[in-house]
Amino acid sequence: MQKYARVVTGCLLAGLLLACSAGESNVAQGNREGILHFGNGSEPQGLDPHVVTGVPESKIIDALFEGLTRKNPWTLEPEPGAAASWEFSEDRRVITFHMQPEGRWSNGDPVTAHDFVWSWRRALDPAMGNLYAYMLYPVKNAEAYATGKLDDPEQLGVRALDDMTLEVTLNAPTPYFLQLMDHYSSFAVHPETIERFGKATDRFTRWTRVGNIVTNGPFQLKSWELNRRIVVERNPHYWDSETVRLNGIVFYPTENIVSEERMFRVNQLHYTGDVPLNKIPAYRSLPNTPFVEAPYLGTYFYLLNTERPPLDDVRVRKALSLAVDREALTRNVLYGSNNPAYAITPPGTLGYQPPQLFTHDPAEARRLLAEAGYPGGDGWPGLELIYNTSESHRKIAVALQQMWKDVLNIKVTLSNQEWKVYLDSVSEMNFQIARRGWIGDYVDPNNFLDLYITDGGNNNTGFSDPVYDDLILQRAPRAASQEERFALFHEAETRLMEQMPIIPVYTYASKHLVHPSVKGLPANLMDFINVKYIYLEDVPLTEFELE
Amino acid sequence: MPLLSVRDLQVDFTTRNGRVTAVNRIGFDVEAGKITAIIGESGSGKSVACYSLLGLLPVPPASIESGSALFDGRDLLQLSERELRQIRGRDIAMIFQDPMTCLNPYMTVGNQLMEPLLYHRKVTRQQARERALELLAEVGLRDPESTIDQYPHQFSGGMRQRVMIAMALINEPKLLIADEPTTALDVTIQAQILGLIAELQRKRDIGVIFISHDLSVVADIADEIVVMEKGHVVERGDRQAIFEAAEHPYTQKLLAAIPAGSKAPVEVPRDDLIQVRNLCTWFSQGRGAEPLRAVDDVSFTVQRGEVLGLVGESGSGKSTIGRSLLRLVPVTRGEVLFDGTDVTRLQGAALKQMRRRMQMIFQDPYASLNPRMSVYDTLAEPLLLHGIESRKTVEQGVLRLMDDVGLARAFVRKYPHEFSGGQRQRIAIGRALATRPEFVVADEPVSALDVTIQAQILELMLALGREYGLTMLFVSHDLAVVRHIADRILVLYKGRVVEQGTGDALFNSPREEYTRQLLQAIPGRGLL
Amino acid sequence: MWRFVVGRLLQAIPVILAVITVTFFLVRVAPGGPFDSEKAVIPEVKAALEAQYRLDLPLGQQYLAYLGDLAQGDLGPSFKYPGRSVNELIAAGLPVTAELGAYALLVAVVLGGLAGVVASLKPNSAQDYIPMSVAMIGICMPTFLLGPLLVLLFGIHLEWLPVAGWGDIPGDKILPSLTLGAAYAAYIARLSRAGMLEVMSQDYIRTARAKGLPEWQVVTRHALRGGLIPVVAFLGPAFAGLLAGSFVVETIFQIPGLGRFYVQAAFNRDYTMILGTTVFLSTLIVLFNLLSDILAAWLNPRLRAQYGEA
Amino acid sequence: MTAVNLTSVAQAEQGTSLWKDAWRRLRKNRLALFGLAVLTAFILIALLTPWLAPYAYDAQNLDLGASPPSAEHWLGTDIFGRDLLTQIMYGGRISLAVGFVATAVALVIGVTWGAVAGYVGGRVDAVMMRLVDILYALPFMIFIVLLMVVFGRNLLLLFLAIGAVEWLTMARIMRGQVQSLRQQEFVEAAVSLGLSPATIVRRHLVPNALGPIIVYTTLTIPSVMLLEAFLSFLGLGVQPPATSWGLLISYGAETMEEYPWLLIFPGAALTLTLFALNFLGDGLRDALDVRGSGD
Repeated sequence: MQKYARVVTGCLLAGLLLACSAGESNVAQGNREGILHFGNGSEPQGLDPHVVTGVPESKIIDALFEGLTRKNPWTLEPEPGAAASWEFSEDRRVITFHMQPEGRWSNGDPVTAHDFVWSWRRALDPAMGNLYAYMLYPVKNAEAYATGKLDDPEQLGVRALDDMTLEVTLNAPTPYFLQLMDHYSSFAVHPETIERFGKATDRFTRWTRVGNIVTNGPFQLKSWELNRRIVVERNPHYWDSETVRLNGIVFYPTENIVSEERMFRVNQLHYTGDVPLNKIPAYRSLPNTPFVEAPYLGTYFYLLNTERPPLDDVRVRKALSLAVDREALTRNVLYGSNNPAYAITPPGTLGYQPPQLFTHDPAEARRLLAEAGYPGGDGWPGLELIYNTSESHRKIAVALQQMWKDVLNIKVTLSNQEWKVYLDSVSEMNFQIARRGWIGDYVDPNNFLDLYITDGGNNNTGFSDPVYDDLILQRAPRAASQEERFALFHEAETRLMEQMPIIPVYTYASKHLVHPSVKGLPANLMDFINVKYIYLEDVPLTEFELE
Repeated sequence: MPLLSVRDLQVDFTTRNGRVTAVNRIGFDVEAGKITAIIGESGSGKSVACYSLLGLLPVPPASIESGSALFDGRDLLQLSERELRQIRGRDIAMIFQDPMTCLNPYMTVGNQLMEPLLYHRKVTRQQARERALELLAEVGLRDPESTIDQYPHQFSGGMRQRVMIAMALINEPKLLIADEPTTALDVTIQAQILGLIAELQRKRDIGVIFISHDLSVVADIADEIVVMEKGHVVERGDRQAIFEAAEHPYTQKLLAAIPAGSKAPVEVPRDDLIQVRNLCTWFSQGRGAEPLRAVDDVSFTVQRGEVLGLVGESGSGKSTIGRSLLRLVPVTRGEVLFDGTDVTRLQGAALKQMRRRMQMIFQDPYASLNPRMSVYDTLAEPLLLHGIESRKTVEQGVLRLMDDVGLARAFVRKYPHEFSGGQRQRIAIGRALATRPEFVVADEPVSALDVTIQAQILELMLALGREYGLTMLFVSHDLAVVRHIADRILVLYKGRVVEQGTGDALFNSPREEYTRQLLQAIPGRGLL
Repeated sequence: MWRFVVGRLLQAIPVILAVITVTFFLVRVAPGGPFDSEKAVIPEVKAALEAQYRLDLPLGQQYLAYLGDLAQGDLGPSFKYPGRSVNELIAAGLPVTAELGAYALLVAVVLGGLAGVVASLKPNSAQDYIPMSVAMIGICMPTFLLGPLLVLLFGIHLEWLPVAGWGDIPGDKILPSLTLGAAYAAYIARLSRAGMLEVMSQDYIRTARAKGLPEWQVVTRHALRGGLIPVVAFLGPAFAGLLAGSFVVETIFQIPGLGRFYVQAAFNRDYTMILGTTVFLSTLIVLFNLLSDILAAWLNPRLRAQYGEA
Repeated sequence: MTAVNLTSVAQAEQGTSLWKDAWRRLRKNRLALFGLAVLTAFILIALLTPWLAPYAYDAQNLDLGASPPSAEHWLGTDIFGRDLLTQIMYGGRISLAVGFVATAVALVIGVTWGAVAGYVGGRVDAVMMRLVDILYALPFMIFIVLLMVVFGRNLLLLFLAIGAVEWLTMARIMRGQVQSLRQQEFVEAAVSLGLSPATIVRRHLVPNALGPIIVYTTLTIPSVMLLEAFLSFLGLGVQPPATSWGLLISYGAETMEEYPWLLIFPGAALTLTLFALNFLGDGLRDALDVRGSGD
C-alpha cells in the first residue's frame, strides 16, 4: 500500500514538472503552417445554425457554413455565396437565387435549392425552438408558420424551382433582406445528415459532431474538444477553395479576456475577441500596434421605465440625459475607445445619419429638473439603476451616478444583478433605469428603430407613440426610395429622442488585438470576418513589451 | 566499583516565575546486580535526576548545573548527544510509568520491539524478530507469534508494560531505569510486574533503578533505597535499614502513609439507605454483537452512615455500579431504591432533586475538574443550582467548603491546573459535599495520588463522613486502602459479587480463591 | 470494515437525495429561466423549447421524471449546450479537473506538510514564524489574485512557463496547480504543525528517544504518522472542495474543466447541468469523506479496530 | 488568614472571572496586544471616517483618472480620480462590519449547532450533521442568487448569507471538540450535580472548546471579507459607489499591471488586519487556556 502511494506520488510529481521549456509559440507554428489561432470568447453552445444564438458560435459557423450570400469584409456588400447570382422582381418582393454550379457539401453532395427550402422550413418550424426564427420573418407567411398559426410549410414564400433555382417571396420589399442571407439562421444544413441522426427538429442529436457534420463552407470541422479548442481545416469541396488561403483555424474558447490578452502577449493567439479596457493605452502606444478598433453596429444605452415616477415625466428623462457628459465618459472611463451616442441608431449605417437633438448641457438639465418639480434636487424621490454584473457596466454606472449627483444634485442608487436576474427584471419592467445594449443583426436603421414600437418585445420602456408606430411599421416599408425611407426613419427617431425613453450613452466599437502577421482581416462596422480572405504573412515575431 | 555513580548532581528549571532547582546536589550509587529504589513524592526530583542522566530532559527549560555521573568509566553528563544516543537503549534502558501512552499506537508491537536492536546492533530483521519473540515469551506474553504483529491498543495495561520491559531488555542493557512502572496498574497486575522485574534482574544480573512514590511497592524487591524530598536526598540505606530503622522524619512519614489496619466495626444496627436489587448494566457493542455485561445481576444494600467498600480489578464493573446508582449510565435492568424511591425511574425535577442527595467523587482529579473554572466557580455552581446559598451568601458558602476540605481560602480564585493532585481531589470532594448529600460514591478517589497524599485524603474523607453523616460507597482496586476506610467490603469479579464481609473477616479468612489472589497482591504485605 | 463502508454509503443515500430535491426546487425558484436572452424570445419558440425539455409538465412530474432518469444514470440534456448530455459534459470536464485537483493536492500536501513539520520542530522560532506567516497569507490570498500574480511573474516577465492552457504546452500545468493548491497548502501547514506539536509531546516520543534513536528517525518513524492524521482527515473534504472550487483557476488559465461548468450552469440556469454537477459533486464529497476516513483508519490502528467492530 | 483573604475574594467577585483572567494574561502577550491595537485603530478609523476622510468618498475627477500616490492623494487615485485613501477608509467600514458581524453569526449558529449535536449525540446528532452535509453539497451560487431575490439587497442579509454559509465548518469543529470533551469526568460531575444539559453545554463545554474555535474564527474573518467582495460582485451586498476592501482588491487585481497601487494599498490593509487578527486570536487562545500559562 505504501509502495503504491509512493509510485503514484512519483508519477504525479513527474507529470507536474514536465520540462519547463516553452517551445515554439502558437503564432510561429501557425504562421509556418497557415493555421490561424483565434481567441473566440466562449465555448460555443453548439454548431447547429438553427439552434445557436451567440457571437462565438457565429464565427465558427461562418467558417463551416455558407449562406446564399457572403459579405465582403471591406465593403460589407453581399458577394456570391451558395448562390452565384440573384435577381429581384419588379416590385422587389420576389428574389430568384441561382445556385453555385460547383456548390458542394463537404461530403461531395451538390448544394441545391431544395436544401435551402428544407432548411428554412426547419429554421421556422415552431418545434425547432429557433430563437432567431424572426430573422426570416420578411419571407411570406414565415411569421405565421413560426408562431404556429399556419401549419402548411408549402405556403411559405420559399420554393425550389429546380435544383439550381430558389425563389423567395417576401411580405413587402425589404431592402436589407440580402444582408440576412449571410446570417446563420438562413443557412442551409445537409438534410440527409440531420435525418440520419434523428428528427429534423430535434435539438439533441449528434449530427454536429466531428465525423458526422456535413457543411458547405470554406472549412470543415476537424476536432472539437469541449472548452479547449475547435479546429477546422480546409474544405476541399468548397466551390471557391482557390481563394481560401488558410489551411485551418483553431478557435479557443477564451472566456476570460484578461487571460486572453496574456495569451496574445506571449504569442499564443493571433487574434483576440476583445481587449480589457485598461490595457488599451499601453497597446495603443506600441509601435506597429496590434490593437485594432472600429465603430461597431451597436449602441450602449439606458432604458427608462416611463411608467414609473419620476421617469413618467419627460422633463426628468431629458434632464438625466442632458446631465451626462458623454465625451468625458468615453475619453476617460472607456479610454477613448468608443464614441458618444446621442440617438439609438449608430451613425453612418448605410449612409443614415441619426438626429442629434441635444448635447451635454448642465444648465438646461437643471432647468428641466426644476420645471419637473425638483429644483436643485429638492424633493427628489430617489432612483435605482440596474445593470448586469460586469466591470465596464459598473464603471459607466458609477461615472453617471456621480454626474447626476454633481449636475442635478440627485441621488441614484446602483444595483448590479446577476445576468438572468437582470434579464428577468428588464423583461418584467421591474426597474427604473436599466443598462441595455443593442447590436444590429443587419445594417439598417430599422433594426434599431423597430425596438420601440408599442408593446415591442424589446421595448421594455413603456414607450408608446402611435405616430412612431405608423412611421416604422406602415410608412417606412412602403417608401419608394432609400432616401425617403431614411427620412421617415429620421422623423421617427427624432420623435423617439424627444420623448427620451432611453438615454443613449455611446456607440460600440469593436476592439481586437491582431497579430501583425494576420492579413485580410479588416475592421468593419459589423465586426464581420470573412475567413475566405484571411492569410498569414511570416513576419518576424515581436514581443509585446507593455510598460 | 558501582555501575553508576552520581555525585553532586544539580538540575535547574527556568520557569516563568524564575529558576527552580529541581535536583539539588544529590549523589547515589547503583551497584550492578542490585535494585536501587529512589523513593519520593511527586516533585521530589527523583524522575528529573534519572532523565537528566540520559539527556532526556528538554534543554531549555532544564539545565544541568553541576555534577558527574560515572557509568562504565565515562561521565554521562559530559557526553555529546551522539555518544549518549549510543548508550541510550543499549547500555541503559528505561521503562516508563504509563504503558497506555508510552507505546507508539501507530506501530506494531513487534516493530517497536525490534527498533533498538536494529538501531544499535548489526542484526538482520529476521534475527531481530526471533529475539523479540523470545523476549516476549520470557516476559510472559502468551502466544508471541500472533501478538507480535498486533498494535498496542489490542493489549491490556499489564501486557503493555510487559512489552515495555521486553523492549528495554532487548539489547541486554547493564542498567535499567524503571520510572514508576506499576503506578498505573491494578494491584494484582502490579504484583506480577514487580515479580517479573525482580526475576529478570536476578537472571541477567543487571543494575536497576526503581523509581516510586510508594515504599510498600519496593518493600519486597529493593536492595538499596534512596529517599528524596524536594530535590535533596534525605536518607540512603539498604532495605532493612530503611524499613526497620528509618531516621529521617520524611522517611518515617512515608512509612506511616502505608495504609494498614482496618476500621473498627460498628455494631449499632442501622436501616438501609440504599437497596440494590438485581442490577444489570450492559453496554451495547455494536449491532449484532453480544452486549458487554459490565454489571450482571448484582444485589446489595448500603446502610445509613456506613462506608461500603467495593473491590475488584479494572473491568470488574465496580465503577459502573457506582455510576449506575447515580444514573450516570443507563441501567439495563433491576432497581436501585434510595430511601424507598427507585432512582432508575426518576425523571426531570425529581431526578434533579435526587441528584442533590447523591454525589460522586471521581478517580482522576485532573479530568474531573473543569479546567476553565476557578475553584470558586466550581464550588459555587452546585450551591446556587440547588438554592443552598443565595447570590449574596454564596461566597461565604464557598469559603466554608474550602475550610471543610482543608484548602486555604486564598486559593479560591485559582484554576485547577494551579493545584497539586491532592489539592484537586480536595476541591472535588468539596464540590461533592456542596449539595449536602446523604450518599457519596467515591470512585478510586486516591489511586492517582502519592501515598502520603493518599493517606491525607483518606483521613479527610473519614472525618467529613462523620461530620456530615455521610453514607459512602468506596470503590477501589486496592484492598489495603478499602480495608482502612470501609465498614463492609464487597468483592467484585467480572460484574458479579463474589464475596462480602467486614474487612477483618476478608483478610483473615477469605472464602473465595479470587479474594485470596487480591490479598496476595497487596504490596509489602509483610509490613502490614 | 466492509460493514462500516457499506453503512456509510447507505447513510449517504438520503443525503444525496435531499440535495437533489432541494436543488431541483431551488433552481426553479430562482428568477430567470434557461431560455431568457437579451433579445425578446417569441412566446411560441419558448413554448416549443420548454416542451422539448419537459418544462411544460407539472413540477412534481418533472421531478419524478428526473429521478427516474437519474436512476438509470441519465442526467439529461444540457440547456446551455443543446445536443450535449450532462453526462457527456461532466465526462469531458472531470478528468481535467480531477488531474488539476490531484496536482493541487500534491502541491498542498508536499509544500504544506513540509512547512508544517519544519515549523513544528522548533516552535516559536524563526523556523516556525516564517513558514506560518506565509501560510497565513496563503489562506487569505484569493486565487483571483494569486493566479494572475504567478502568471505575470513566471509567464510574462520570466517567460519560464505558459500563461494558459492545459496539456497543450509543456509546463502549462504547473501554475494552475500551484495557484489552486496554495490555499490548501496553507491549511495543511497549519494542520500538520498543530498535529506534530501534539504528537511530539506524547510519551511514546520519549520512549523512542530513550531507545537512542536519532531525532530525525524519531520524527519520521514515530511522530509523522500520528501528526499527519489530522491532515489526512482534511484531505477528503479538501479534494471535493478543490473540484468544486477550481472555477476561478480554470477561468484564469483557460482550463477545460468541470469547475467552469459548475459555476456557469448556475448563471445560465442550465437546470439539468446544475443538478447534474450537484449530484455528482455531492456524491464525490460523500465518497471522499469516506475515503479519508478509511485512510485515517489505515493510519490509525485504533480506529481500524473501531470500524471493524461497527 | 481568613480576614485578609476575604477582601481579595470580594474584589475578584466582580466580572466574569474567566474573561477577566484571560485579559490579565493577554496583556502580557506583546504580539496579541499589537494585534489588538491595530484592530482597535482600524475600528476607530472606521467609526470616525466621515470626519477623518480627506475627500468625499464619491468625489470623482474623471480627467485626473488613476494617478499614483502624490502630495494631494497620499495613496493615489482610482480610475475615476477618486482618492484611494478615502476609498480604503470607507471600504474598511464595510469590510470590518461584514467580517465581524457575519463571523459572529456563523459563530453563534455553528457553535450552538455543533455543541448540541455533539452533546446530545445519537440520532439527533446524525440528523443534525446530515443536514450540515446537505448544506455543504448545495450549489452555493444558486443559494446566493435566491437569497438575493427573495430578500432583496441589503447589508444585513449579506451578513446572514455569509454567516449561513460559514457556520457549517464551525459546527463540525465544535461537534468534534464537544464529543471528546463529553467523555471527560468533569462533565459527568456536572451531570451528577443535576445541571441541565443546556447549562452543561454553556458553562462546561463551550468554554473548553474555545481554543480551536477562536483560531478558526480569526481565519474566517478575512475570508469572509473576500467572500463579501465576491457576493458584492454578483450583486448581493454593497453597491457602488460604496465599496469594501475585498472589492477594492478585486478591482485592483484587474489593473495590477497598470496601476499597482490600487492593489497594494487595499491589500496591505487587509493583510495587516489578517495578521492582527491572527496574533490576537493566538493570544486569546493562549490566554483562555488557563492550563497553558505558567502563572
